[in-house]
Amino acid sequence: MTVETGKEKINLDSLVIRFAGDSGDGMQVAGDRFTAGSAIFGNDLATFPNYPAEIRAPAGTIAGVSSFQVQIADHDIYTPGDFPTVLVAMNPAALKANIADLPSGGVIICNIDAFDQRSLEKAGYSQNPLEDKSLDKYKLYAVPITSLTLEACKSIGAKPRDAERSKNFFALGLVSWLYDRPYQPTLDFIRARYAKNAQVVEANTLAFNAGRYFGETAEIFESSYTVPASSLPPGEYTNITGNTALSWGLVAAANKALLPMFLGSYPITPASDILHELSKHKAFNVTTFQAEDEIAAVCSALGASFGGAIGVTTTSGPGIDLKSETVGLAVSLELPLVIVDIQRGGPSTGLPTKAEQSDLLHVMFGRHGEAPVPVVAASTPAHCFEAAIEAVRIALAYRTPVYLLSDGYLANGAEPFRIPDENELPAIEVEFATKPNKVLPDGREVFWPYLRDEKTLARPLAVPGTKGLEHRIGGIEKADGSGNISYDPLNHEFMVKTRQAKVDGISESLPDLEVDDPTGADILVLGWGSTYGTIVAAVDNLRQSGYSIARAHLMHLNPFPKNLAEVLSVYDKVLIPEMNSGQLAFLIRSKFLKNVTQLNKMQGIPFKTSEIEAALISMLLTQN
Amino acid sequence: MTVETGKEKINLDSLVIRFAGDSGDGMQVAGDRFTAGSAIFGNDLATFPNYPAEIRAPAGTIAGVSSFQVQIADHDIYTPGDFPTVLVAMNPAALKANIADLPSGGVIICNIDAFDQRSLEKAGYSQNPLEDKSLDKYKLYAVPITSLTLEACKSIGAKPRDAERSKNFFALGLVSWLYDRPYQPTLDFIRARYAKNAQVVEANTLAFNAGRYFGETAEIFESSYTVPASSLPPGEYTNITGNTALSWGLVAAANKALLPMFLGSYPITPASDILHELSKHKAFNVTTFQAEDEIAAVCSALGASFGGAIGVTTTSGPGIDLKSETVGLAVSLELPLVIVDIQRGGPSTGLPTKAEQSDLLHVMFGRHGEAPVPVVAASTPAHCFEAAIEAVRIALAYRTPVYLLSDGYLANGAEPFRIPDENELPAIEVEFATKPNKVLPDGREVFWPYLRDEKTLARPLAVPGTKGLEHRIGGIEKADGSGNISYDPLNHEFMVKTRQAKVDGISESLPDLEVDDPTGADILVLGWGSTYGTIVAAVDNLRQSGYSIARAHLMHLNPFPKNLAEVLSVYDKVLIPEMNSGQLAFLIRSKFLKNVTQLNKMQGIPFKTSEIEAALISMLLTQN
Amino acid sequence: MTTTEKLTRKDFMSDQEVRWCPGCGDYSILAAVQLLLPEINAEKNNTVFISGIGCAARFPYYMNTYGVHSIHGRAPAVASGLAITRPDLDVWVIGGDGDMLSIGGNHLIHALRRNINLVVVMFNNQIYGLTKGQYSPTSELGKVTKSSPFGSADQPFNPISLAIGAEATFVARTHDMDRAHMQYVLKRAYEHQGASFVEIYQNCNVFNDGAFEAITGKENRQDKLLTLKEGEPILFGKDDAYGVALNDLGGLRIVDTAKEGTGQVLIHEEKRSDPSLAFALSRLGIADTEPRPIGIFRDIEREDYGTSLSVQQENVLQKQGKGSLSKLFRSQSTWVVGE
Amino acid sequence: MTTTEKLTRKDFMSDQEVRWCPGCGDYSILAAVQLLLPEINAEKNNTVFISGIGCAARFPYYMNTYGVHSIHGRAPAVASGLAITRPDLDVWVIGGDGDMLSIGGNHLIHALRRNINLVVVMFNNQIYGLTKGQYSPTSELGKVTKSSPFGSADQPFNPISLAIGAEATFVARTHDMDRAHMQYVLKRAYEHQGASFVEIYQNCNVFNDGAFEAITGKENRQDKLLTLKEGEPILFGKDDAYGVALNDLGGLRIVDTAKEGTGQVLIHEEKRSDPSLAFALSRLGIADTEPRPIGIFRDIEREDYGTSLSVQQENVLQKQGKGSLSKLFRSQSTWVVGE
Ligand SMILES: Cc1ncc(C[n+]2csc(CCOP(=O)(O)OP(=O)(O)O)c2C)c(N)n1
Ligand SMILES: Cc1ncc(C[n+]2csc(CCOP(=O)(O)OP(=O)(O)O)c2C)c(N)n1
Ligand code: SF4
Ligand code: SF4
Ligand SMILES: [Mg+2]
Ligand SMILES: [Mg+2]
Repeated sequence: MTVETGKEKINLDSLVIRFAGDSGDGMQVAGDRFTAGSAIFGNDLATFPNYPAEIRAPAGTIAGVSSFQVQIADHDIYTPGDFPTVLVAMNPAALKANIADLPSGGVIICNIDAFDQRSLEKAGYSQNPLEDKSLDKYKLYAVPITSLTLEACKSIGAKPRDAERSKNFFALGLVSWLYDRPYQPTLDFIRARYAKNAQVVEANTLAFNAGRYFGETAEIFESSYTVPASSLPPGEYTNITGNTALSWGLVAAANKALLPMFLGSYPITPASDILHELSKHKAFNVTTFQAEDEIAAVCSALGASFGGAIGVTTTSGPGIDLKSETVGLAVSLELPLVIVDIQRGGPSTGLPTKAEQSDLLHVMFGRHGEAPVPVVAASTPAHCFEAAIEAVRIALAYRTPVYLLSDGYLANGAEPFRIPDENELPAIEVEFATKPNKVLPDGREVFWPYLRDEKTLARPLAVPGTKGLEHRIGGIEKADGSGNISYDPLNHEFMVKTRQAKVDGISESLPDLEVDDPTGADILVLGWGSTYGTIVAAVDNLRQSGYSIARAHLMHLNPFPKNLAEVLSVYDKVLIPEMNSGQLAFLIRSKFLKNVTQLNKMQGIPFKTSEIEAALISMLLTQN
Repeated sequence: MTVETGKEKINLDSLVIRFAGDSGDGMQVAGDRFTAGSAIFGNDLATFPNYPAEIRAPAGTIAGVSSFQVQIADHDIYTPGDFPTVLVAMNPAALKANIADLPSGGVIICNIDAFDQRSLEKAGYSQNPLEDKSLDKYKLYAVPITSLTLEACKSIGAKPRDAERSKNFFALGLVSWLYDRPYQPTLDFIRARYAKNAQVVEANTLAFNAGRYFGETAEIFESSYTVPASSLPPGEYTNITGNTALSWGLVAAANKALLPMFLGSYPITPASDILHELSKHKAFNVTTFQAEDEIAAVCSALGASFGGAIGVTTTSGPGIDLKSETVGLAVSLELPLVIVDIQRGGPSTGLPTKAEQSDLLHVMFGRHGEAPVPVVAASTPAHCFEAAIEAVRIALAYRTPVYLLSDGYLANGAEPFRIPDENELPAIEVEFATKPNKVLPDGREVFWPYLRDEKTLARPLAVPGTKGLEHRIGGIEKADGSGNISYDPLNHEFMVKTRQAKVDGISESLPDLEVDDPTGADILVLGWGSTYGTIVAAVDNLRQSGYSIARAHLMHLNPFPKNLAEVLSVYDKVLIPEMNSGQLAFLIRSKFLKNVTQLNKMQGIPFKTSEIEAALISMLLTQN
Repeated sequence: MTTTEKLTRKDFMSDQEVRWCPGCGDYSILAAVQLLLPEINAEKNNTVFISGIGCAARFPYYMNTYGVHSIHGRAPAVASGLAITRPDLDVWVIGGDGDMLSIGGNHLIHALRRNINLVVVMFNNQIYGLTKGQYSPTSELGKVTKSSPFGSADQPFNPISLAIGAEATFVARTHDMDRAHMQYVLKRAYEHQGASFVEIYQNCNVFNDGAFEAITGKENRQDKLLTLKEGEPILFGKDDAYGVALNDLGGLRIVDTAKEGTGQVLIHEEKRSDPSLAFALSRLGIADTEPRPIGIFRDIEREDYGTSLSVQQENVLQKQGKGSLSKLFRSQSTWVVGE
Repeated sequence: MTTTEKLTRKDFMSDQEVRWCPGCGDYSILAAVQLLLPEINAEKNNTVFISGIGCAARFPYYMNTYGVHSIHGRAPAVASGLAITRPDLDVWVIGGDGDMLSIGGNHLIHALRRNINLVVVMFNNQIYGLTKGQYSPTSELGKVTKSSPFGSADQPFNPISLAIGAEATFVARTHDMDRAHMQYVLKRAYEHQGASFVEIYQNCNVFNDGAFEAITGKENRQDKLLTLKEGEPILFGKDDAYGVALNDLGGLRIVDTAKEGTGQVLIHEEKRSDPSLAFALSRLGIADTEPRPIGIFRDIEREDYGTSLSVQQENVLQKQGKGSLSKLFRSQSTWVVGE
């Protein structure tokens, strides 16, 4: 995976990790073992141990910091890395001594137990950097490493002072889990190395395992990395995760639409952070409601939409299943609603902390009856902002539920976000009905909730409180226009077709799909969602090697942009890389009867650039 | 179908009669008895009950009209008929609601007593249609059914309000006379059904006979007609609805598998009757559990399957949405489970008492993650029996949830069912694990719940209670073989692919799709589900007119029969008629990249033969 | 919420034909509500009825107000979102015993504990009407229905006990045979700030006819119905022949006032913060020998959910001022890339 | 269910490493159960643990018995199907406060009212552990968490009140700091025929550390914990300084035994069919001035669901004999078509 930054590329097919702590903290051992595990795993690697000149500098001081940096990669590498992408800091001094090397967006794992007043002072901090926002541009995991290590070792009756020594193994266990290093070599090493002292073997083993399990339990994500600021377009930037960008996008859209926002949600990894973020923004007239389950979450959002707010619900995995029935009701009621799905590995509980793109067909078809719903997908962490605004726009303009797809990789990954000027953001105009829209034969003026806008087929919304527009809506089929219950067969067919036509018609409001094809290629790579970065990098690489390849990325999965048929017709071969078994490919084949080549990965982890490159090269080779 | 309205030819090798009246008028009973009498007489038949969604809409209104249509014939028939040839209308609303379906020349028998000013107004008639010549093109028999019934019952001193209730039997008696149906079965029925109330038996008997005699004596009918017995294959028959057939199929399958059956269900139209039917069969070791909702229904069924029963759950419409998450769990646990979906008109509450085939893509894809589930569909009421057995077979053999699709039209429709010899039904063999299946490196013998059968890829099932095979399973991704929790990326990919391969591999156990193509046609009609009868009838008709058309009907929607690709490749043109917007067509296009012609009807009511004929003829004409 | 011109029942009747079975108890509840709303000066445009699915749930169609006929069991959840965001509205939730206690049981108890500002009215006919007669979570043990041909094995819920156990702040019961009492109870429910739960015994004359006849039938009421009245001794029977008193074990007993006098008889207090006595009262009438209480079991004050959130928002606005996107986007550290 | 060779804790330990946070209260509950099962002669092969999702719900993986780690909130429903069809098994249901009372609240109350033969054990840590610290339906009002930065506005459930309001036949509470008491309560739950509901106060030392310290902490227990004991007066405090008596209003009051003696003090009876006093006891300890009861609030006999169904089936078999397909197919009228 490579994130493009102009000329600078941080190649995330590799990882640079730096363990830093006090000299007594066992950082070299930790680094060494991490390296050894990786070597056994088959990585190429390079290391850079760095320790104080003094035999033992005063504990807790900058001088006493010891570190070990290692780069591991899936391809030939030549250095231990220019800077770390991950920094493990066991105390304030270790943080202070190393933070300058960490690019923004880098990961910090630090031992929060060591950040007491005295240690901070020793390291020369006047404020606690874990609390003063100075680390905002990094991805910070503050873990109580010492106390968890002590707890883990309690069972064997180790004295705290002895037990504490095992904390490097806790850190190693955590990092090993995070980056999926093999555990057995380290466990073997512990047994062999400390063979003479059973208690130390025990303590280190317990600490190591506790670290692993903590990683698992705490549901920490593998993250993606980002980029020095130098080669970005001019502007003010902040480093942003997908979930934050998505939250801000929602807030911005509601703000631009001059509507209150209501979020009904039930916690679930990796969507919960959106609930957490939005719950802070009461000042924006955002109400968050932690419902009793996902059904109540989406129902309450729909109720709020009926009341004139923009109703939003956020979830992942199993949560999306539970919302199906209510989304179908929203289709029938034709009310605005945004359903955010942060896709994770399935089926069932599956791989809750891993990313997958495997809900596409579910959100397309996962409702009984004919119930079309528009689908929008974000492609990078920062793009979640834009995608959220687009989802809200469609929901409000067409009075329809909209699925907004992200995934665990985007949700927790971060990249620089160019801060838009508030006024740059397009206004979203929402018109509510204020007066009757229909004259009955007997002369009475009434409000007909299903008398549609001719162009968009959107129905008028009259918000409770509006005098004279009282009306009732429900999930039973409605007569065209009046919205009264109707069991008439032809009316039903008409309504089914009209709902479909309304969703299809959204394409009128969409820009054409842009194709990046500088050289008139025969092969197109068509992607959607979080594969964006990898696809761009792979295509760039191949172009640099002289190959001719076109590239396009879909943000709208339903309806597709109007020109997609034409785009597809231009290319002999189309490669669709997906982190699923070929769900977009399935849609494309059916809709356009176009044979496409699938590249599928279902490992809960993103593609590597090289995988996409390889698939493209093999297509190029078999070409004509 | 033999009514050709153009040429005014009513051919009595078949008869389509529709009883229509107010919901309280007993039309379902009248229709049902007419059917039963005809069945005993030896006709082939098919029925179509149609009643309002409301329990009881206001009496006398169009919304309150309930009807029952039956076709009887002396030859194989496949549908209840496109149009009635005889319409019995008990009141003005029944006439108004049904008259449009009656071809000119059709017979109307109506209850003139009910055509008073108030009733006419309620039905929305400004003039009395019996008097204004608007019915001139029909054969109208206006009979004072109410007053004749009251008269007939006077002798036993029944109160008029009570006596009036027997008027449906008067109508039935009249029609039975007119079409020469045997009387005794109805008289027997009256005695048995109302045994607890002697007066009701008396009144109904008197009314029924009065109707017969009225036909005979009143001489308003020029002649009576008869429909000779059809030539069904030899055997013992009973008249059966789809829901009953489906219930019996489940009972038979469990019986043949020597397993207890557990039904977890929550009432919903039109699936409830399966719950009602199965709840009677405790003698077959069938346990029914009316759960608190559809989620608990499917969960309890899954729990029962874990315990070694065959778990079944039945539902419709919104209920199927609610089961998604648990079906995904069943995919992960790889436990047998049958999910019966009696499709009805959607989206949302939609048209709850009408039929649609609009859940196909939902059951295919309506789960998060990659969660393939086999899908079986019944095509006629009696075929529900066979389809249920097949669903149970697949569930047990492959340890997988299976969707069994029926619809409201099949569920309530009836046809003769040839009673199979108990021993004719294939045994279903289910093997449970009884001993360890794996030797660990250290020599320990253990049970691995995900060590699969090489051929079917089915996993072994060890039922609680079995000594030594204790094990834990769950919805988190499992390591191949051991079934322990595994977050390993490559294992996940392997498991995703293996679950897919297992479902795909079911096709090995399926017979080839049979194509009915006596003349080597260029056009194939491919159907699934309840369109069967209409398709067969349409193709038959066209063949009789000399057209060459092939026909095939899918019972297995996932996986498809192995030869489907080959079958499709033989035909230039393929017509897929569906009561949805083209869901099977969507699957076929994507899977086989074959362009197919869609014929879609989304009116909550079945196709008419003529509609399919018209589509075929237009394809034949454009065939060059 | 008052309006200048006085409305009448007719103003609250929609143009849709009422489609319940003739004789259904739902009619009298509809009439009670349509008569009550003008009386309490409710405004059509500020009134919303939200229902699930079932016969009862058809209610909103017949009210000339705003309304949503949603999906089975979910009305309290839909209504919660509306009531939280629109505290200016009167939000009513209507449903049957199946809708509210079977599939929707969880949403109901959560709405009650959260004290969301709703009037929740449950039509209890002890049967599934719309799906034609299966037993419901309030059907009596052993009930023979289409889905329980050998008798139901399910112990029924006592809706009042359940609501009290779920921390409800307003809990009441009434029945479809007494319009005045229905209106009184519904009015009180309407006046309560927070979630009000009202159970209405409702006759389904098609699938469960006479289910409450032994209690609400004209001849039976005097002995079998006990009308709870705020501040009054809990008495019932002809000439208040009986009263309700505590027994030694925290339960209740019936006293013969002629023999024992009324000294022991409890005074009914709706506002007790301890729900124990309200709970004990909800257990009365389970045995045939006891009367079934109707009226208001409990009506306490506790800040409703919407108010709590409004207060929080007020505080935030006061501290932070109205949200500014520009500030939001700069709430993490930022950096500038120059031209 | 007895077995010949005596099993030990080890027999009930699976080969999976326990992955809770070091210091988590779940460990001591696991130990209590693993020690209890051999003691009560449970058989591994006849024991099944069914859980939903959450930290607590990882429990089945650690038990060397049959087990299903199902989906969030649905464990009582999955277990119901199993327990009904397999009355020969011991079915345990394990879950957290979120699992059982938030998303799973409805299944829980329905399993309790139906009295399905299950031991339902709810680990109440008043927080969502697995998802890293949002408030749960038992979190206190005003709790600041990731999803409630300004304090939760949700009135918590009292799980004991809710269970009693839902017609539960066995309701108890214990805590993770007292293994002996846990084992006693769980043993009694196991012995109860029907649905047993056990709430265990459990410390989540990562996201809600010390939530019960004020009650279960060694120094606080004497004054703040009240241990209910069958047939004994309800006393607590050093030297039984205090007791629990009825007040005039159906609620409870604390008596100073030194001043008032013990005459008024209630005797605890688990088997009272009237749940009113059990309910009143469940309200104790909500105010800081009162002690929090642990132990068995209620343990009554009512035919369990599975038994009711078995009896029905027996009757049917007796009347109809074993089902015959041949007869079934001929249960409607039939006719014969000849060759
Ligand atoms: C999800 C879902 N499940 C089931 C149904 C079918 N259904 C409709 S109403 C109802 C129960 C009706 O009983 P109740 O709520 O007591 O209302 P009543 O008709 O008695 O007024 C059921 C099971 C449905 N519409 N949706
Ligand atoms: C349908 C669904 N919704 C949400 C989740 C996410 N989730 C997993 S556990 C949990 C709650 C955990 O809290 P609790 O049940 O109290 O268990 P604890 O972790 O505290 O033991 C949630 C919300 C899920 N797995 N499935
Ligand atoms: S079925 Fe029962 S509840 Fe429903 S409308 Fe008819 S009488 Fe009323
Ligand atoms: S998060 Fe809390 S409940 Fe979960 S394992 Fe850790 S301490 Fe225990
Ligand atoms: Mg009901
Ligand atoms: Mg918890």
